Amino acid sequence: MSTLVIPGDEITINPDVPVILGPGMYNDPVTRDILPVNAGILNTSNSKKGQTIYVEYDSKRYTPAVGDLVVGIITGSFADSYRVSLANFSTPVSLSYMAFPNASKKNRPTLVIGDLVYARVCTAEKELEAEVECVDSTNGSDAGFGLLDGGMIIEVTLGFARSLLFNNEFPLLRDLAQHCKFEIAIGVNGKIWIKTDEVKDTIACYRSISDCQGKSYDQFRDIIKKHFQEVTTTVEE
Amino acid sequence: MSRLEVYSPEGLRMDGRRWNELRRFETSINTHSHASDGSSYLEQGNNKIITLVKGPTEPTLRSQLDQTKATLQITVNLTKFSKFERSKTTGSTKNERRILEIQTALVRTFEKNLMLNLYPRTIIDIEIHVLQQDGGVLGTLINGITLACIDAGIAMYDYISGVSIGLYDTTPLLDVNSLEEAAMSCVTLGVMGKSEKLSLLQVEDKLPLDRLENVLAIGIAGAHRIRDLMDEALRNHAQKRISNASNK
Amino acid sequence: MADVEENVVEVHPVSFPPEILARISPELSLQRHLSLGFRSSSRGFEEFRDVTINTENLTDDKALKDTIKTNNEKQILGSCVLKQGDVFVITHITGGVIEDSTLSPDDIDEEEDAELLEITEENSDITKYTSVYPVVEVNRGRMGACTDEEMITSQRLYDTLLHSKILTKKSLRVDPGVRITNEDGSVEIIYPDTEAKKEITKAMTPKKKWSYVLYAKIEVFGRTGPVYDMCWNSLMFALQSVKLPRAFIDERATDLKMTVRARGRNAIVMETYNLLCDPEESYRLPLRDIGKSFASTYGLIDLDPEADISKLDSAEDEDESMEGEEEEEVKTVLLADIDGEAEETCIKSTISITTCPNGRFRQLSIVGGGSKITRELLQKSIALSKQRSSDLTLKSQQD
Amino acid sequence: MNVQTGYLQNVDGSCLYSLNSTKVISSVTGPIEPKPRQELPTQLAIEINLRPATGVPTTREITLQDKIRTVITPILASYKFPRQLCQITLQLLQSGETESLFNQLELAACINSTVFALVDSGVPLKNLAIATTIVIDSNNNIIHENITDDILKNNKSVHVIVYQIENNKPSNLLLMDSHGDFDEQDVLKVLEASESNVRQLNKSFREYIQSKLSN
Amino acid sequence: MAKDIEISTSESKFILEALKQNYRLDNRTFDQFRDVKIQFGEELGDVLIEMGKTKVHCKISSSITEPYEDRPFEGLFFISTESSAMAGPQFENGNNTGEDEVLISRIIEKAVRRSGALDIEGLCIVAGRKCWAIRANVHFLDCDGGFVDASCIAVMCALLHYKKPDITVRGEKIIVHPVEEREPVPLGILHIPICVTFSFFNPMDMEENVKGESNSEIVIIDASLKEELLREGVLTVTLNKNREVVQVSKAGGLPMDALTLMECCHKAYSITETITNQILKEIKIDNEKRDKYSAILSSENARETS
Repeated sequence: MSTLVIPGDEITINPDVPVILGPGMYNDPVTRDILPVNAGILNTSNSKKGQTIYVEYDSKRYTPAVGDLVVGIITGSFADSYRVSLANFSTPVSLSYMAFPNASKKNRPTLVIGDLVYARVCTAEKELEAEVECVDSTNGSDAGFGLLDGGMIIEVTLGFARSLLFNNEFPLLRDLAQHCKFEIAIGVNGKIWIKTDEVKDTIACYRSISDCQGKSYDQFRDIIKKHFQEVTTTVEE
Repeated sequence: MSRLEVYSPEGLRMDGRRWNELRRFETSINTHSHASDGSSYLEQGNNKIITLVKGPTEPTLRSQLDQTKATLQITVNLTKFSKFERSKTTGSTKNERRILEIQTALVRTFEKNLMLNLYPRTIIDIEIHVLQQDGGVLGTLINGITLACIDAGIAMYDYISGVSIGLYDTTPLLDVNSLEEAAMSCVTLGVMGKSEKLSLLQVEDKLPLDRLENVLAIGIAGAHRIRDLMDEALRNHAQKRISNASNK
Repeated sequence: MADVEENVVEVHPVSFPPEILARISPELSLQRHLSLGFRSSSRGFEEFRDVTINTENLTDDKALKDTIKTNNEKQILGSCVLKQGDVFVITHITGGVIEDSTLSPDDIDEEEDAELLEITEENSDITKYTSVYPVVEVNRGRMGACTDEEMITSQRLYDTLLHSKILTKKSLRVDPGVRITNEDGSVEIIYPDTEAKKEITKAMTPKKKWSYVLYAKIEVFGRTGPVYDMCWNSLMFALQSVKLPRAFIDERATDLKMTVRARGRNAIVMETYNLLCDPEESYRLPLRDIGKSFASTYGLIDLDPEADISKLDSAEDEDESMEGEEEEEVKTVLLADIDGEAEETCIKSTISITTCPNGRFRQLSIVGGGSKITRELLQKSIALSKQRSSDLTLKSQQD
Repeated sequence: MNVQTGYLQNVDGSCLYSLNSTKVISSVTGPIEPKPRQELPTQLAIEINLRPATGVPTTREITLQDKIRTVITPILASYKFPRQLCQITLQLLQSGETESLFNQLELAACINSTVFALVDSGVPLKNLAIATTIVIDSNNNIIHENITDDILKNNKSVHVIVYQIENNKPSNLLLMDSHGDFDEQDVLKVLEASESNVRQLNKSFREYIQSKLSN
Repeated sequence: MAKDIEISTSESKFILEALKQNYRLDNRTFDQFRDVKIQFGEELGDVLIEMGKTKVHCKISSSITEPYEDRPFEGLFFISTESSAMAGPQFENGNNTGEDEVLISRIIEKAVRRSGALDIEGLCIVAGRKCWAIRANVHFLDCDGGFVDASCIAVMCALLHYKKPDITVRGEKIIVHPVEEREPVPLGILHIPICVTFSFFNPMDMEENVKGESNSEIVIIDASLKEELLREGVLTVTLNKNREVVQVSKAGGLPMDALTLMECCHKAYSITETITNQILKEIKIDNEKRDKYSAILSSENARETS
């Protein structure tokens, strides 16, 4: 069941079942009330562990949460870690030199300032600096994480990035794939990295993805088609 | 200022120059060897400026530290006595927007000319004191910095020479003084070496679009002459130093 | 969010002397005091600090005696030293004269400008009133730019004074006299007090209008407690002590013209007159009684039952006051004239009321960030503020 | 009332808000990294900047900023983001009142606009806050809508009231700022009138957010 | 100091590579100025300019004051351009000494005030005693590049749109007639300067730029925010419809061939013409809209508005 909630609305919670609070929910440290703190669609689900409540809302500012897949820019390097920016002006997060596949004291990663990385948020305590890792800590493989070489970044809203990553019904990538070959890394921090063989294809993908934000599914195809046509005609001029 | 004749029918300007003549250009290099790493004193007409270059040195502030190249900082001090009328402002002129603009323009001009990437994590601090001003100051500042930077031994691609050109009716007048500057529209150029490439171009008053090209052409030629004058001065200075060194 | 279910850490039986507790946990210290029925300053909940007032002591009578240009030098026209608890608030009011160049309907002489009056007629009310320009300075023992608190207090004083409609623009109008030299060489100043004299001065003075502008400099020493209240009350007393000097124009200056020239153009400009202040004569600033009012602030705070000392060791402590019994229902208490760091930082809900002695309000500002503001509490603070206002009015009359 | 959220590109949340002749844009960015002196160890710090439609900011704007802060601080879920900053900027486009005499219309518009922008930005809020302006005129009539500069000038008293909205109803009084000549009865009457005003505003508020989300 | 926007190496490389292949991210050609959207507010002299995502608001205010002593026949005219964090967190509140802030405000100052676009002698009321002070308040709302160009258009539109209240001078007294009672008077605009900004990119290395003969530098008009962040040089040309250069500013940056710069100036002229015509047209439409009401309201002493 999905209903609109607005900050301050009362939420009926079954008091007998343990509650797991997701994004957009807040347990006030003083009053101990459970409140929605964002305006959006309320989602509740029950599982063996208990009931999960979260608010689905769109925004532009990313705050790290454990397990999120993100695209970041290296903005500094220290003795044992990199500083990574996940969003402009936000507090940077750290990426330890040990959080790479086959890392050891001697085997240092070779990223430089300005490089893009695909990573996973591994700790995100609100009082501490968040950390990301470029390794799948369960088996030590790279799991697709690491340096994103070349390509281009598209900045989208967080909700759009989530649909792109998690919603299998979302037709955008499928439609894009009909026009060109591409590599893509989607960060839930609203950064999408895309790489194709040709500049013009990347440009077309860039414009398509940017333009498809806030449009309905059935419009995607036309938008994409339009942009791919445009890039080919520009070259001929 | 009533009817002063800016440009006589005989083709003479107020100070007796022809339209395409530069002002007196005299310079000494390495004037403040104890106070700086490179310095110059330049008189271009009645403009008199001292330029001091300090650096590359370690920056005092962390914010000035750049991992990939040197930070360039330029401070212009227009002294209060540099003009006929003393400026009325009581406070310092440091934060006046006009001065800030000049400083920014100079930094951006020399950033592309000095090979700052050779001196990472350092700062190069240039200080200019204008002792007397008489029109076309920005051009003079550029020349002063070029000379001082060469004296300081900072690697650069080429000379940048600056000059102002006025347009009197249809006649361009090279290297204007302050009386001329007040009487007509002027263009200031900063030219890269012997090329036709402009590092800096500023027009602050109205000027017919179709005359601009002509003015630029005269300006570039004038700037090339200034480059030669600077080159000569530097070579003479270097000669002297070499002979001094070998005499010992 | 995992730690939600965890229990609150129990209070360890560590004891601190009261003064240390007040520093490390002002909130708890305050709550403990309140639970015992009094405040850290040992005042009762609804008790104000004592106020003493001293007006006109700083007024510079000597300066009035010297004829000075009002435009340049500022003399003190009225003053007040207010002491509330340990806080000193020194207010002095200075003035200047400005020329009214744009006309408002009131300014137009009826006979000649009747037609113009019609078109510029505005029925607006508030525009007929004016305010003083206050500058509040809270001394903190160091120099520096104005703090936000100073600026906000100044602005609040300005707004409240304006909206109190205590000062009409008309009351600040300067009606200049003329200083003439008689045939026998004696100098006399004629003021437009009588009809006959009105005729003379009207003929002599130029058709210009001047007004006084009042500035108030309010200095606060040893700041603690509601700054606005103390500044407002002090300003009120100071304003009542203001004496405006009468002003006149020298006969010789009444018809001065001069030429200006620039870029080959000429124009004749009337020279600015020197309006001079009379050293002998002055009059009290007319204030509208309806605006005289006094400010007081109340803080609301929820009592924290956990901090209640009487419950911690209720076994021995039985002599509880009234509050203790009522506590189950009334959890929010009202504190008058909050002061001290603990009260100022912990109390988030405040009610500030500026009340006339007749019980009407001039300004009311409620900030409800903390405890809920109920109608009862609001009414209680209103009643207190009325009492406070009449107390202070009495004080000003005794003075 | 006219509202348009998401009006600006480079900030996290924004709102163009106009009510009668008062028009204001607000923008919210956060949580972002604060400057060291702004940082609060346990809470989200807020920075509010208000710029007048004409001229430079003065004490009047600082006073308005302070009033907005007293309203916004209690509704933010500020413990959720310790050592972070929420940057709020307000730009008045049209004041709708004589700026030297009044600030009441601007204050109410700024608060409502800021709350919309906060909702748009996704900065966590515990409640909403809704502001309204009420005038009692010289005939003791309560005027609660379509307040113009002329009405303000002829006021007997003028009030700005902000209510906290809890569970779709006005609950706590967050701010009441009154000037002029009024008594206890007036205060109670104004509170009553404002509550119904706020109820009304809250309804359109909700409708707007609903329509925005369903797109 | 406010932080800068971070931009990754891949991104900057890609944008430059795309430019080399004749592409811009937003599907414009190199010489294409963004469409300008002009919206007038309810009040006179209230204008919102949109160029793509860039938004600039300008509002004119006026008051009566005393002229400067040394200029008794002239009114006062100020342009205030203070940036705020609204346009993006990279702008610091109330900071007007930052490099970019200074350059923007100086260029607008030169383009509009110094060039005499507003007839300040017409603002004189009583010589040496009273004059109008006109203030153009520029508010940067949203930044996607081209602040100088947009603000210049905004200031000029607002000045053209504004009308100051009519006044009657009676000796020393001045009576200001409210706008509702007497038709207000437009300001005297002497010419309309339009700024066009060019951005330069260097596809080769620095040596090629300084010593080479190829002149391969890329020139684009009206850069977007990303392009502004990456550009190596910038030139702002201000022209008016009378083929006059009002102001040119290339404050350093990539050295550019003089002929290329001349070419830029000529390109700027055609843009200037188009925008000037658009401004005049929209001002006229708006005036007509307002006239419908004022025709009913205006009394017999309504003035001719030129």
